[in-house]
Amino acid sequence: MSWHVSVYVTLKPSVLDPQGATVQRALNQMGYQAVQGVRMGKFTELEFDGQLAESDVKKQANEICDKLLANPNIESYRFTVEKK
Amino acid sequence: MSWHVSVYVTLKPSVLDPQGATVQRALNQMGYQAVQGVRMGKFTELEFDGQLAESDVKKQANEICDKLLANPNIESYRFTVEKK
Amino acid sequence: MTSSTHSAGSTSSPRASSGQVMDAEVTPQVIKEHGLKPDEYGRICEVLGRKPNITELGLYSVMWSEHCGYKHSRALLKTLPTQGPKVLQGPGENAGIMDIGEGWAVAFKVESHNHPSAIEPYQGAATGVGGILRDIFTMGARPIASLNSLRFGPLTDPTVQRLFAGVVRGIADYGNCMGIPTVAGEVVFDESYTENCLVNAMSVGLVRHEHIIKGRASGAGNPVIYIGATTGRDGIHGATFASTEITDESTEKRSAVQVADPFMEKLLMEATLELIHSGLLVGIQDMGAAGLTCSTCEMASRGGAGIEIDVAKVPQREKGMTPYEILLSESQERMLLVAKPGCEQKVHDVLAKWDLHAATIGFVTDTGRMVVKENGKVVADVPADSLAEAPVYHPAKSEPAILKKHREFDEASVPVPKDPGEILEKLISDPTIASKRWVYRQYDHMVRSNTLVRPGSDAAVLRVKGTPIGLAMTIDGLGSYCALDPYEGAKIVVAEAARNIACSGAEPIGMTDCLNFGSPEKPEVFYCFDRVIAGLGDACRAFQIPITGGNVSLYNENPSGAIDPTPIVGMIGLFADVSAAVTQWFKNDGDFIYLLGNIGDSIGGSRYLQVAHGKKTGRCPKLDLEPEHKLHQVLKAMADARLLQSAHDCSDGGFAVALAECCMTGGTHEAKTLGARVELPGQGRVDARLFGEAQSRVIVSCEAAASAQIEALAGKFGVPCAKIGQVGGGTLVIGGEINVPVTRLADLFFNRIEKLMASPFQNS
Amino acid sequence: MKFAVTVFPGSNCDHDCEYVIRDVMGQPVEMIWHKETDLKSPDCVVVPGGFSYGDYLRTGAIARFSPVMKSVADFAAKGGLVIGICNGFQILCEAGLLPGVLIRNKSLQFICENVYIKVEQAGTPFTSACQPGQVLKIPIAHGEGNYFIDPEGLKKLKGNGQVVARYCDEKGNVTSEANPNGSLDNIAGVCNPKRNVFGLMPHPDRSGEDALGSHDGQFIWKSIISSMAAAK
Ligand SMILES: Nc1ncnc2c1ncn2[C@@H]1O[C@H](COP(=O)(O)OP(=O)(O)O)[C@@H](O)[C@H]1O
Ligand SMILES: [Mg+2]
Repeated sequence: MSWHVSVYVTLKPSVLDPQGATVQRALNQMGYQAVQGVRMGKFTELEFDGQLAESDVKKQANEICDKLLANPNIESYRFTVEKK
Repeated sequence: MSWHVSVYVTLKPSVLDPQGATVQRALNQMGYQAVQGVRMGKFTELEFDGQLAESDVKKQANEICDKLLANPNIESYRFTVEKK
Repeated sequence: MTSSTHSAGSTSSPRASSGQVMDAEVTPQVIKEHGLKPDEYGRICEVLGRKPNITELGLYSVMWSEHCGYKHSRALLKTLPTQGPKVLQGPGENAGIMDIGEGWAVAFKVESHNHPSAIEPYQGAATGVGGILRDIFTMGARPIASLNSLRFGPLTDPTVQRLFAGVVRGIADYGNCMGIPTVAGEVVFDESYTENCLVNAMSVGLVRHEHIIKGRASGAGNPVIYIGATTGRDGIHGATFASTEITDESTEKRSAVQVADPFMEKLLMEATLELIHSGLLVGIQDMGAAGLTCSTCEMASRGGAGIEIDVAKVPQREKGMTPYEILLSESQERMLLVAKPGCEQKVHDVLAKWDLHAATIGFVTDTGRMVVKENGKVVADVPADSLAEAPVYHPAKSEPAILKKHREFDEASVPVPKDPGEILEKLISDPTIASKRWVYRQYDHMVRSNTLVRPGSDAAVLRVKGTPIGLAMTIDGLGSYCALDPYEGAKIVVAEAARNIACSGAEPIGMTDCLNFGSPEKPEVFYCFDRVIAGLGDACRAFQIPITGGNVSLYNENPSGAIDPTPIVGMIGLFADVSAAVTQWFKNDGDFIYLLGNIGDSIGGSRYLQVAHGKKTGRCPKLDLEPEHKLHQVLKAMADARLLQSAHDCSDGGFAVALAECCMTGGTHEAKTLGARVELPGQGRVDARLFGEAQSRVIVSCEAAASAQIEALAGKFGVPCAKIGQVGGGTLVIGGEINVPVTRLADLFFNRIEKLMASPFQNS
Repeated sequence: MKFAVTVFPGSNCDHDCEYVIRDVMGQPVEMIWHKETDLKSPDCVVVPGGFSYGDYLRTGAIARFSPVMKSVADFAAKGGLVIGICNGFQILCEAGLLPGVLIRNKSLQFICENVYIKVEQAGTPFTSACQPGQVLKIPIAHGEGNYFIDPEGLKKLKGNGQVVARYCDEKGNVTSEANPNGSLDNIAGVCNPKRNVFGLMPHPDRSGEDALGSHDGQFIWKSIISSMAAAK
């Protein structure tokens, strides 16, 4: 058993998302006119030692997001924790 | 109101993930020894016209993932649909 | 900056209040928050004949800010030499342009992106590259190469490592995606930049004479068209930070950081060049610092015209933007153009081909005024000239006391080291001296297949396809010399750049510069600024190299004080026939080695004094302009006569380091080594002769058969020239002092930065 | 022999391909904008390097939906020669014209430098002018050149002789030190089973002249030209 943390990193709403805009244009050109917006983000899965207490996992995950996975200048993040 | 589709694209387990491996090494070096695995994926948010039927949204989202958002050789995907 | 040498940069930002509320009252507090002094406000009222509204106040605050208005530097910049027979476009446009023959011209300019890079290294550096590229293609020139000059704190610091990695990656990703080779640069690590890194980017373009176009609006009634990315709230001069009206929630949603979109810029570049080359435009200007405000008022002012726009027609990325925000936004990858009468449809056709959106947002007038409407209602109406002409200041100056101390430093107090070989190894592994392969390996420096001399030699060399012409280019700075003696240091920066060009076999023809300093309101800083400009000007006059433009970045301050005064010089050299190009590396066993110039006897200001003895002091090396100029000329003559196998100047680390560098052929994955055996000329301190940084010295090698001609040419130009040894073997032997295997030196030299950067975190 | 070079938004080695084919190899070449479907009856189609669509999402992922790619696929199906270089290789993989995928370099860094590759199959139309095992000096410039395919696929590739070039050292030794990007089995270039579609990460378009540091790229162009001549 180990802790499975899913981290979702997204660009803050006001920040330009060149990738998302390009993908949206491509989808519209491919005929998917109903697609009105695309935002690209990152999805990271972290595996933690199952021995840790849930609160520790959360604490560490928070730190890891702040320090490494998300750029606080332009991105926000959220995560979920599950035991698997 | 529009349809909000969240797409999660992940690398298949057998595929090498150089970025995930590097992040894991970095985390271990930073003192997060409990992190035993890291896999990097993509998180894409699609906004669909609210007029569409849910079944159409799902059908289109499926196609979009198959054709564009995921490379079936190395990636798998799943998505959720919500009205917001 | 119609009248100044330098155009808009973007380092410091005036603190402006948010324009959330259009009709916000213009109180003394609001004026202060906009960084405007009471008498400046008075001048605005005088110009307008009334009080400005908040939008107008915003316009003046950005255009009269230091980085757009050059308030503190303009008077001094006017003293720089800008004329020359090859100059087609001097200062005042987006980039300078010089004739290179056969109907071709070269456009080039350097710009700083220090402040944005410090906040957000990746995006800051990337958008810096984007900005300077726009300056080039806005002139009708196709960018052919980029260069960069970077300064950070000591590389052993993990924070610095992360900053360095982010900046390099930002530069790489942008240039690589655009398909413009990044061919040269420099990187310095020094305490002085610990809290204030410097990121200066330079770009070079080629243009046919008949395609040169300017940032001018003319022809009343001509449409003013906006193209490129949509306008968002990003980069509105610190507005988000200064505003009291912004709640926590909105701060969370907002970001002053501009995100780079090199793909958009690539489309913009191709479309822009197609528009210009098809003759559809009257004028064009990119939106850089101060965005739409700067591009409209400058185009109007340069063209002696007026412009009227309606902000409601500007493509917007966010809802509810005020005219204030739209006008001041610094969203990237946008251009403003004025089409010729009857060409509007053709313009739209070209843009459609590139999937770019365009919006006609206004038209040219003959009123000389910049009129801004929102859905037809006037929100700002000011004379365009008045925005483009900021007030001029003559700040106080006084010599920093420390300069005298440096001059009086007693070199005799420094012990002469026992093992010079060990010192050489130490110097070769100093991150400032060590190979920057880790950096330029990340840059596509070959795309467009013109790069004949890649990064690693004194200057990069590119060919101009379809002609025998070639261009050499380099970028150099020497903050540590300028910190000891700003005048002499500035002369040396120019000399070093020109010498790098000359070593490659080209003739230096033009220069651009970026002046990175602390606060001009400090008399000690301004004293240095003044002396640096004097030094740059004197050197350029002596070498007959005009300055065709540049950039000023002030207020670069550490908590512990200002950064070293750091003028950065970008220089272009011309080959009539590029097959004369020379690299710095020894080529063949048995070739003769010569030292051009004199060996020197001082260790003042040297990297050696810093690295081996921990002292950043002493007398800055002296530079005599005449002999230096002769040296450049003789190098070119030797290259033209195809006499040289290699040429490399002595700079950081002096004679011994220069020799070591000649032994280690650079480039990537093809590092080769070749030893040498030379004598150590001169008398006196061994360390001064080996590692001192006396100026005007170059190490050349030639085939034995060429030696008589080498000596004859040196004699003809009056350049000291001594045969000091021969190429060959596997070791570098210098007199009785140094004897090191070259493979060992190469291992230290090429891998030092790589090793420091090996931590996985830098790369994720 | 007539070449067609496709041009996508964000292509940036299109000019290098045009230059080496026309000015160095002396062959006619047409540039085909991605919105076009008429390839103008070429003998060989070149899908050039660069950053089509900014490499956003995944390299080559968006470009493969361009109208011109349908024509390229038809052309290939009829046996026409198609070479994809760098980003072109990535596009051909995404389009399913070549097996496998190119993922991020192991170092996570973009790498621009000269490397050596060993010609493993001299029997293809793209390598016929090379000696078997010949070592070519040729530059790479990519951030995503790490070739990957599942074990099943790799077995097939090898069995069919579809591994055309592998990274090696100057002497031709295929070692892990000589592998610049982590590619599986040092793979630098592969072809389809019919051998008329070829993808290569290194740039023969940047190595056609000694002035640029190597002329070894000419072997690839010469192979194509002579095999097209032979086919006529
Ligand atoms: N940031 C960089 N980008 C590209 N090339 C670089 C960079 N830094 C250094 N180089 C290259 O490394 C070589 C050595 O640089 P440097 O020591 O500054 O040379 P010099 O002392 O001759 O000016 C030069 O060819 C230079 O262009
Ligand atoms: Mg030099």
